[in-house]
Amino acid sequence: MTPLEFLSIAAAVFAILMCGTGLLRFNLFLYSLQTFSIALATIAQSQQAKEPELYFVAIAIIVVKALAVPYFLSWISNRIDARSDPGILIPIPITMHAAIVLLGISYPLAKSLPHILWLSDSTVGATVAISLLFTGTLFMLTRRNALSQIIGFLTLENGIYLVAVTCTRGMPFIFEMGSLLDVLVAVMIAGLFVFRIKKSFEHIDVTQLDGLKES
Amino acid sequence: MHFSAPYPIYFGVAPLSLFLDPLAAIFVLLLLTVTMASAIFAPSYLRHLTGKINQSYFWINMILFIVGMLMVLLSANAVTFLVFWEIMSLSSAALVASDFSSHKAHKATIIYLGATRIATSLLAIGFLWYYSIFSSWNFVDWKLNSESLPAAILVALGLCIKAGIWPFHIWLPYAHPQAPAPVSALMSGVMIKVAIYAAIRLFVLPGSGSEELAYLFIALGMISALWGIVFALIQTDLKRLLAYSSVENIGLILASVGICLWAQKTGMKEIALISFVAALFHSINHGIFKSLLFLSTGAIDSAMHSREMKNLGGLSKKMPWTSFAFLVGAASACALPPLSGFASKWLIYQGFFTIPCQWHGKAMIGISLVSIGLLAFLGGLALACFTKAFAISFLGRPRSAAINHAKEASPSMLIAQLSLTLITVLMGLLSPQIISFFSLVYQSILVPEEAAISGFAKFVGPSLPLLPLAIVLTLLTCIIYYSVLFRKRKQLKLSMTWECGYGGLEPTMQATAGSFSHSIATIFAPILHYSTRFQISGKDRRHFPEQIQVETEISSLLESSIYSPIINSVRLLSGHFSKLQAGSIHLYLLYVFITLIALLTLGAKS
Amino acid sequence: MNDLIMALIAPALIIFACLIARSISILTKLATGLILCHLLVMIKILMPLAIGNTTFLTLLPGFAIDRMSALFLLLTALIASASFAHAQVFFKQEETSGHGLQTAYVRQYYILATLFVVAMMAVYASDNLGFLWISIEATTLLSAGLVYFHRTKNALEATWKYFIICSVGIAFALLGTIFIFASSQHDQQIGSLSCFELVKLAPNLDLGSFKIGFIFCFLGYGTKAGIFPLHSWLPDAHSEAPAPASALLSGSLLNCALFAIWRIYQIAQATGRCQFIQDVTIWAGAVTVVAAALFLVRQYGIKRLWAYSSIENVGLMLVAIGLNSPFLFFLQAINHSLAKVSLFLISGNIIQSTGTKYLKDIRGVFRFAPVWGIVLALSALAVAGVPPFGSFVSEWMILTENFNLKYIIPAILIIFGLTLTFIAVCLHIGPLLLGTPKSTSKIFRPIASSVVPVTLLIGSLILGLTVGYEGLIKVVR
Amino acid sequence: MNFTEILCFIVLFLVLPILISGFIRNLKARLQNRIGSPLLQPLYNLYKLLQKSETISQDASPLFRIVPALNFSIMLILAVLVPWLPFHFSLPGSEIFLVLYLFAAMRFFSIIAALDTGSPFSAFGASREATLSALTEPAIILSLVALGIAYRTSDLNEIFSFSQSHGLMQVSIWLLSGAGLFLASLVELSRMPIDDPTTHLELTMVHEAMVIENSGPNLALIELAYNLRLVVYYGLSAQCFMHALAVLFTIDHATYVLLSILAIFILAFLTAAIESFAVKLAWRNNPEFIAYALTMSLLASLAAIFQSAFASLSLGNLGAFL
Repeated sequence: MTPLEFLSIAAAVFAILMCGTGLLRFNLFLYSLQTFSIALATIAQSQQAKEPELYFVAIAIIVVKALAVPYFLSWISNRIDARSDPGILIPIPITMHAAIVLLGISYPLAKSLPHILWLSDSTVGATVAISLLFTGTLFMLTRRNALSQIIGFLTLENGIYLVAVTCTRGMPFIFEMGSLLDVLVAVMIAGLFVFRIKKSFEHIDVTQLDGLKES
Repeated sequence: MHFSAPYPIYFGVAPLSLFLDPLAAIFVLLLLTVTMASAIFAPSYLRHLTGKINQSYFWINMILFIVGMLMVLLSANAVTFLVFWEIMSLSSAALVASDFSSHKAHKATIIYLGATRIATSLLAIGFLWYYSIFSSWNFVDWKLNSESLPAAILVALGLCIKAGIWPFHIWLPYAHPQAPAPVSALMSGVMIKVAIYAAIRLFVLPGSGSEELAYLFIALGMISALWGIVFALIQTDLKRLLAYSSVENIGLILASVGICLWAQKTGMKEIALISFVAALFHSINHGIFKSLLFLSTGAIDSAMHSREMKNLGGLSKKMPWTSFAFLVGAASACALPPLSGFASKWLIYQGFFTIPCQWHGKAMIGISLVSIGLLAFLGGLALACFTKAFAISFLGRPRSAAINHAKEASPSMLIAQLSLTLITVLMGLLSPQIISFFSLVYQSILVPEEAAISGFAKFVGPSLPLLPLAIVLTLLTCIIYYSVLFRKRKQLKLSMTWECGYGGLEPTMQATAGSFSHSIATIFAPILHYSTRFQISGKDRRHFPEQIQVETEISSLLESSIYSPIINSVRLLSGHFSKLQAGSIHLYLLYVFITLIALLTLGAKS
Repeated sequence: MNDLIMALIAPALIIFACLIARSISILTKLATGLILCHLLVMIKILMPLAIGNTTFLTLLPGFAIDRMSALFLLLTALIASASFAHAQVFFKQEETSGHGLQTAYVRQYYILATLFVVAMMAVYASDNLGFLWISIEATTLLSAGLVYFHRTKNALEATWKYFIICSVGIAFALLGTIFIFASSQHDQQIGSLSCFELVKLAPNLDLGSFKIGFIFCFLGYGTKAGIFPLHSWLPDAHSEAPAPASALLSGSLLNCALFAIWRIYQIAQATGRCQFIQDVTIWAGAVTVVAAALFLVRQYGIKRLWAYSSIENVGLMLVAIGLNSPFLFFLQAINHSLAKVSLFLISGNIIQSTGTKYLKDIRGVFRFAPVWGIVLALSALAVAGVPPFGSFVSEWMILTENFNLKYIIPAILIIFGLTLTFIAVCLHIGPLLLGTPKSTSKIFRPIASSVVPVTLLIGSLILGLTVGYEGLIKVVR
Repeated sequence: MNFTEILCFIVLFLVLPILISGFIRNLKARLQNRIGSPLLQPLYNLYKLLQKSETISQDASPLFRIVPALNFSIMLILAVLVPWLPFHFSLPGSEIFLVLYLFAAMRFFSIIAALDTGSPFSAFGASREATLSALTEPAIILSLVALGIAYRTSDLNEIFSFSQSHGLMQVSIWLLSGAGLFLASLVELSRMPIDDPTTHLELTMVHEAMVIENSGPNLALIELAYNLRLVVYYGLSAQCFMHALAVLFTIDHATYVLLSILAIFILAFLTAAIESFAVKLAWRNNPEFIAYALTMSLLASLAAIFQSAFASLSLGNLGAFL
């Protein structure tokens, strides 16, 4: 098992664990860990692929996505006094089990991707990336808290990033940085809107945002 | 005559190009005649609608409407046609809605817009189909063969909607009555003929004919004729009555076009010629006399502010000239010789009649026999319908007090009506000449065999001596009237209408529009959903009723059992559909993922 | 480089003006003036590209303009000018009607709108798929603030949905971009994200991963464009935004997203093995048209009506893209933009003067505001594809092309959808135009408030009467 | 048409209408064991009416007095155009559809005149007249069209020209058409099973109710026109039967003329008999009666089609065919 594989699997496990709890703080913490693992995986990849610029990307990820974003979100959750997310549709523990099942499904899916997409040892990386996509999706679909949705979205984003890292031979640097900046701004704006929602509706339960619909 | 616009004016795929051949010229002539009459009529007619109708709105739309029709008649390619077709439809819809505050007008406009849009869509599909076969937008290049038949049928259905053919006529009795009278005259007189014109141009002029289209046209035409006249008969609103009568006439015209197509297909040159001329002539005639009737109704409307026959009666004394014009129009609509309506109806009969005379076997003989019987029946019904329309509104005693203040229409309105009256009479009297002229048109476009033409000319001349007939009839009537009745006018005693000795015959005791048509309506009760409700009140209700109330109710079978269910199911479908947009962000996200999975699955399969 | 600076001066000045201007009226006037200058500058820069002999203009590494982008850039500049110019009337009325309009809000609006326009222009100008993606993401981030302008609960809800759903969608587009990049690394190449290079490389691309990339991009940008069933955010956002912003969203943002799809579709066409992709695009377009029409039948809000009609037009443009006809795509886009912007702006006027956006509460527009009524009716007809307006021509050409390529069922679906739309629109705006008005509603600044819509409408009319196949195809090739 | 024939025609034209209606009246009376009025009673009536002054409703329009004159002149023209006698003027325009629409014109005007006074009674009559005529029109037209098909022309003069023709089919066409015409004419003329001309309960009448407001010379013209119409219709159906006869036997022209006139009287006799022995049908049963007329005419048309389909088939080779 290469370090890349190990770190990827760690990221997937953190993401799955994240599904298992409704506590926002804990979610954020796990998300942070997951992003850390991905950043480290990036470094591992950069060593393997001899692409020094990935170091910068990794550092940027650690600073922005693993530290700043979780900190910002937890600050918001403190400010608006949102501690936990009861979830909808299915109970939280079952979400976690579903995420595990999805991880299992991800492997054959990753295998079935066109061969070009994975480098010599990145089947595991691709599996984890797909699993992160699934987990993020699942998270967004089963949580009712606006902050949770942001976390879900970030997890999804991580999955996409992992695809970029593991399945291609280096995306252009400027593109990586640009997308990172976009994510940062998106989270900032989303955070602002969460404040607004709290202020206008006195809750941040997105299931209750259903005033606009057909008849 | 061809005209193509210089380059900058272009409709995307085809240039604006126009052409004028004798066929178009005839319809243009009709359009111009009716336009002239309507234009003379309109200013003083609009006076009674001041405050309801915005003059500039009316005139702008009117001009657009007329220009639209003119250009449709002249257009040489499908795109030009469709563009002006739509302008024509929309401006006429705007005119139907010209009384902004009337709810009936809203409803009529929306039904009309819906119908006309569906017509346009069918035309669009048909035209595109044609184009994909012939790679040309020019009508001249479009043939009628087995390959283009589906396209032709689609176009035909579109035209049928616009023409107001059963079962697509639903919009017509809503829209025509709601429009101001000059507009109704144009809509009923010309606009629906434009559809017939298009049918002739697209299906008859290629010359090859088609049995399928022919059967379609004959069936739909005859059914709409029957349906239209039956509904016309039971109407109590004059304009609705006229509108339904348009359905009847347009049905007859379409049936004639159908025979023409059939005859072309089977090579019966003479029958093709007869029925072509019949369709053309009846289009023109109906255009003129129906416009006349609508204008006269407009004159009543402007004098009385009502077109409901229950408020009319005895108008002939107040409005003698208008009533004269209406009488001539009504007589022409009943195809009474020697008026123009008869001449064209006669040709339609001849078209059907010649088939069994010249052809053996095949279903067409049966169809033509049934059609002749039906035509006669329709004639009888039309007679009942128009005698009712004329007599109930113009004769008898006034049914409402407003009639006592009614005045004859203004000179300009009368000029419009009387000039159309004159045309109707003249076209009847000169019908042999007109018919041979129309047959020349057919010849010039299609070049059928010489024999057919000459035989035709020989056969029309002696059979339709309408001019001598009219002269003899007038002379005889004058002589008899003078010798028997006129001399005795001095001894004439006026007294009240006989009232069985009860005394005091109220105007309300006269026959009403409903009661006059009751006995026929009961025959057609199933398709009319005709029902009568009696309410008799008083102590001894049977022998000494204090009050009797009779209400008749009709509703269209088509509307209640076909159109409403369709519309409701679309609404229901849309209702179910809009549940997709339930406001839940989770649901929306789910759609995204489901779509993703669906696309990926599809992608993996292909 | 000079061109780039020149193009950015006016937006920069607007932002500067926003920061210093003290009153709303000065701000709006300055912004209007500047955006018109911007339009002139854009015309000056882009005309040689759009109709002249120049075919290519590189601004920066990764940013280049070809003929199609030039055309769309001009369209964006035009729509932006229209929206800004009308915003002057809009904010003036908003101010006088006593809704408590704060200068800060207007300031914020103008800054965001200007940046939004710049971001949209970046979309057209970017040659690199990555920059394309970033620009589109930026449009989402910037326009979210525009949607939230009214600060109502509904506006917030619409913004949130818009934001989340589009972000997720765009994330998928990112994934798609990565896949496309990966597909270009086939045969040990370095890989590229440049559209122009990708088109050249197309035959060497790995088809499997390209297909996956296309699907993800299609889905992602499709979410942004409002393809059924990814459109869910669109009616909410378009109807809750203030009228000038709705106009921008509908008139140019949708084009942006579709432009992104078109860029990728171009690559797909260049691969030469894209039957599936073509089928998906055309069918998705046709289904979108029909779905939008069905949504239109039962509708309660005037701007929601136009939002669904935008979805329908997106469907049509998608079909045009699928037919591989950039010319038709642009034609449909410009026709739709002109008419729809006019429609949104005039509806905004009506909403302001009646104080309600519910169809059932607005009556008698013809009576109390004949000019608006006529413009509304004509624009609605123009949008519904009625001749002699431009949309008719482009729709007709799209249908013709469909028949030529034997996509007959989609064509019939489209015609069905258009018919239903027309009927539904008539059903909804008929009573709105006719009838007796309520006493409270009255027209304001009849001339100023109709200048922009009328101008756009005339544009649409001219397009309808003069566009010829030969003529414009010359321009685009 | 030679001079004798013209003279004959004029005489018959003047005499027959009066005679036939007088004959029917008298015969009916006799069948009911009454002596009855003299044969020329209708003439006396007419004379009396013409002498009288006229009373009309104050609500009537000028049309009310013009219509009888107009209708009478239409009837005169019809009497010349329709070949109801074995000899006729060879005028242009004796054409099935023209003739039928001239009849329709009469009906049109009489309905209008009936509604003119605003009398509810005449309106009843008018409404019924309109209904009945709509129902009978197909029967009449199809009867004539059947003949038209058989002779391949729509000119009545040509159809009814005295030409020897053979064939079982033709006999049946003539017979069926004649029967159809006769039944339809009973309806058209408001005769017995449909309408009782002698009753004076207004609510059951058709024709009599329509003219309830007319009096004096006005009424005289209407009566005259009615009598003429009766003779024309009967003459036409008599001609049909005669042609059937002529096909079977060889008759010379003079005999044929006499037989034709006799046939009209036979039809009149039939009418009188029906009116004495049958009862008036309830209004709602009238369509059933009319249906018989229509059936006859449809059968005639079918026969005509068959005849043209098997043109060669005649009485002689029928056996071979069978």
